Amino acid sequence: MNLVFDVLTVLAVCAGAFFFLAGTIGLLRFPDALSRLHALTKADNLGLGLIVLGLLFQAEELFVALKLIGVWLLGLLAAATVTQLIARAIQPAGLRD
Amino acid sequence: MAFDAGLAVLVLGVASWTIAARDTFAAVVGFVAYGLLLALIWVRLAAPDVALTEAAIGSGLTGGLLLGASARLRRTESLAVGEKPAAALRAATIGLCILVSAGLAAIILLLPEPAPTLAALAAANLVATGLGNPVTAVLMAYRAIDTLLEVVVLLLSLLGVWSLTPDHLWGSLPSPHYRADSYETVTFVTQLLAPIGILVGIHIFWIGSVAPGGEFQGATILAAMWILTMLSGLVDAPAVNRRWLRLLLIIGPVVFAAIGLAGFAMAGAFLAYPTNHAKLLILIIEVPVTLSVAAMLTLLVAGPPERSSHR
Amino acid sequence: MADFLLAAAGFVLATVALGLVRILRGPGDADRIMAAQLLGTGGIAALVLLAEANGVPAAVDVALVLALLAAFVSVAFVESVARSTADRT
Amino acid sequence: MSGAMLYGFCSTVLVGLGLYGLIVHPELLRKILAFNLVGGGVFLLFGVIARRGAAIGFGGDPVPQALVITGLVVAFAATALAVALLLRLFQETGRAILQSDKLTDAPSDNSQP
Repeated sequence: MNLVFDVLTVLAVCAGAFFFLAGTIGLLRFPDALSRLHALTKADNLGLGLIVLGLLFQAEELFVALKLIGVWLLGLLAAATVTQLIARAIQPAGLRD
Repeated sequence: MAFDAGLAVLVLGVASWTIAARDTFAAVVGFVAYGLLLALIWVRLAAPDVALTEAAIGSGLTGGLLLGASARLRRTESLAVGEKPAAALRAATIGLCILVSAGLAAIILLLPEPAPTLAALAAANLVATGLGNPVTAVLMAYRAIDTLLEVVVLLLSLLGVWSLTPDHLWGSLPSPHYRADSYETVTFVTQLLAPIGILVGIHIFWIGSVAPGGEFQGATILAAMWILTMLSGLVDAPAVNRRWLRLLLIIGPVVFAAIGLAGFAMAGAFLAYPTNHAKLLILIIEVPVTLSVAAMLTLLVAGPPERSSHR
Repeated sequence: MADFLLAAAGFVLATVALGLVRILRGPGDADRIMAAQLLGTGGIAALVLLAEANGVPAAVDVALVLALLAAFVSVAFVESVARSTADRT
Repeated sequence: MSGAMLYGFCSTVLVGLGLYGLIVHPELLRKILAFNLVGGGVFLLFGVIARRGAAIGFGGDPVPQALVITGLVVAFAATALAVALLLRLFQETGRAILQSDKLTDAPSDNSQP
């Protein structure tokens, strides 16, 4: 059973790391700010989410698992805020609507 | 080992960027990243208590403070061009800095072996304090006077900030840029985040007695949440002459000092705790100190009063 | 397992550090904030990985605090950019 | 070389870098930033010394660790005071830089190359 969990952890963490790589490449290579933003959100939501998922298989206590999920949700919230606010700020119409 | 080397190189790169950046705002962004990486290093150095403090104060709160300042100073930036010191002076400075770095490096190489440590002493007396976290024991019991003075330093620096108020604005509200007409997104996020943040803050404070955490880390999170509600315009900054605010600010240091003085009667020395009640007394000190420190940190970020209360 | 997790933490940090080039190049504040946000998320991911790899469960608390403060700093970021842009126009 | 020693040398370079910025930058906010950079380096040096003192199941000597926590809070207080002074200076004079005496008071836009 332990082995199964370990394999799942490795798979999920690798997938998460991949999304971080993809997000970074997108941030560096995409031509305009809005598409860079699109790349960023992939790294934030999926990258962190998959890594947290992978670590959940290793968590021994329920409380630690809950904290890990909390980390992910807070990360999502921060990312969503930034994305929303940046998207609004770089609109050509100006800062406020 | 490879991880440590990579992390060290990364920190040095971000630090160089913070010094070399042309734009101050970009330099502040670099500084926030620097704090984040230092927090990682603290985990690697087996100091999670310090990592928590670094993440909360060193990166988060200081970052927020400097970001606000850089935004307000942005217009002056072009003036600084051409004011750079002459090349010869810069070369001399580089020489001096290399000398300082080399001196420190020599000190590290010459550190005594085996390393002196107080860990054994700290552990031996841990039971008497009723605490499980040695760092908290140092802060609240062995070197409690340092911590008391630290709270006083915070209070004094807040008085320093307030003393910069122009006369006619005394008693008004801090900082003009916390506007009510904020983005709805910010308001929404604040409404979502503040209750969670307060819970996390209390959690970090509470586990400080047995695990990494404690009053300063908890207080910083509470302060960040308070500042967030001000940034989003949900609550206004309090006027500096409010009685409840003054009480909130001094209750921590006053309770701390009072229990310290009571130590003369209970255990024969300033800030000494009687053996059986040490943990209870530490808790009685910590709760008001956390609240006071949270208020002090918030008001330090908010700055001196700058606008009248009626808008 | 610990070695793998440590390597994963190093990999994530290295990739997001690459993203820091965006802070260097800009061109706008928006890109700088994005790069900082990516570094923040990467740092949080590295911390939870380190917590498991080093057997320091408290590092999850550090990650929690970092995630909380990341949201705080990002709001401060955007507010200050908005403010300084408004000042200039 | 152990990981702790590595961070020790890292901290010495950080102190040097910060010191350079502190001296060379004319802008006061950059000086405050550089000052905090030096602070980070000094704290890290403490951390390395704490790590060397690891004993009896503790990952490090708790006394220097507690000192660093105190130091971080005090550094924040100093930074906040410095920023408040700087903003007040800016309000009074419209400047946030250290200028040499020979420059005139009136800020001119042609100072840019």
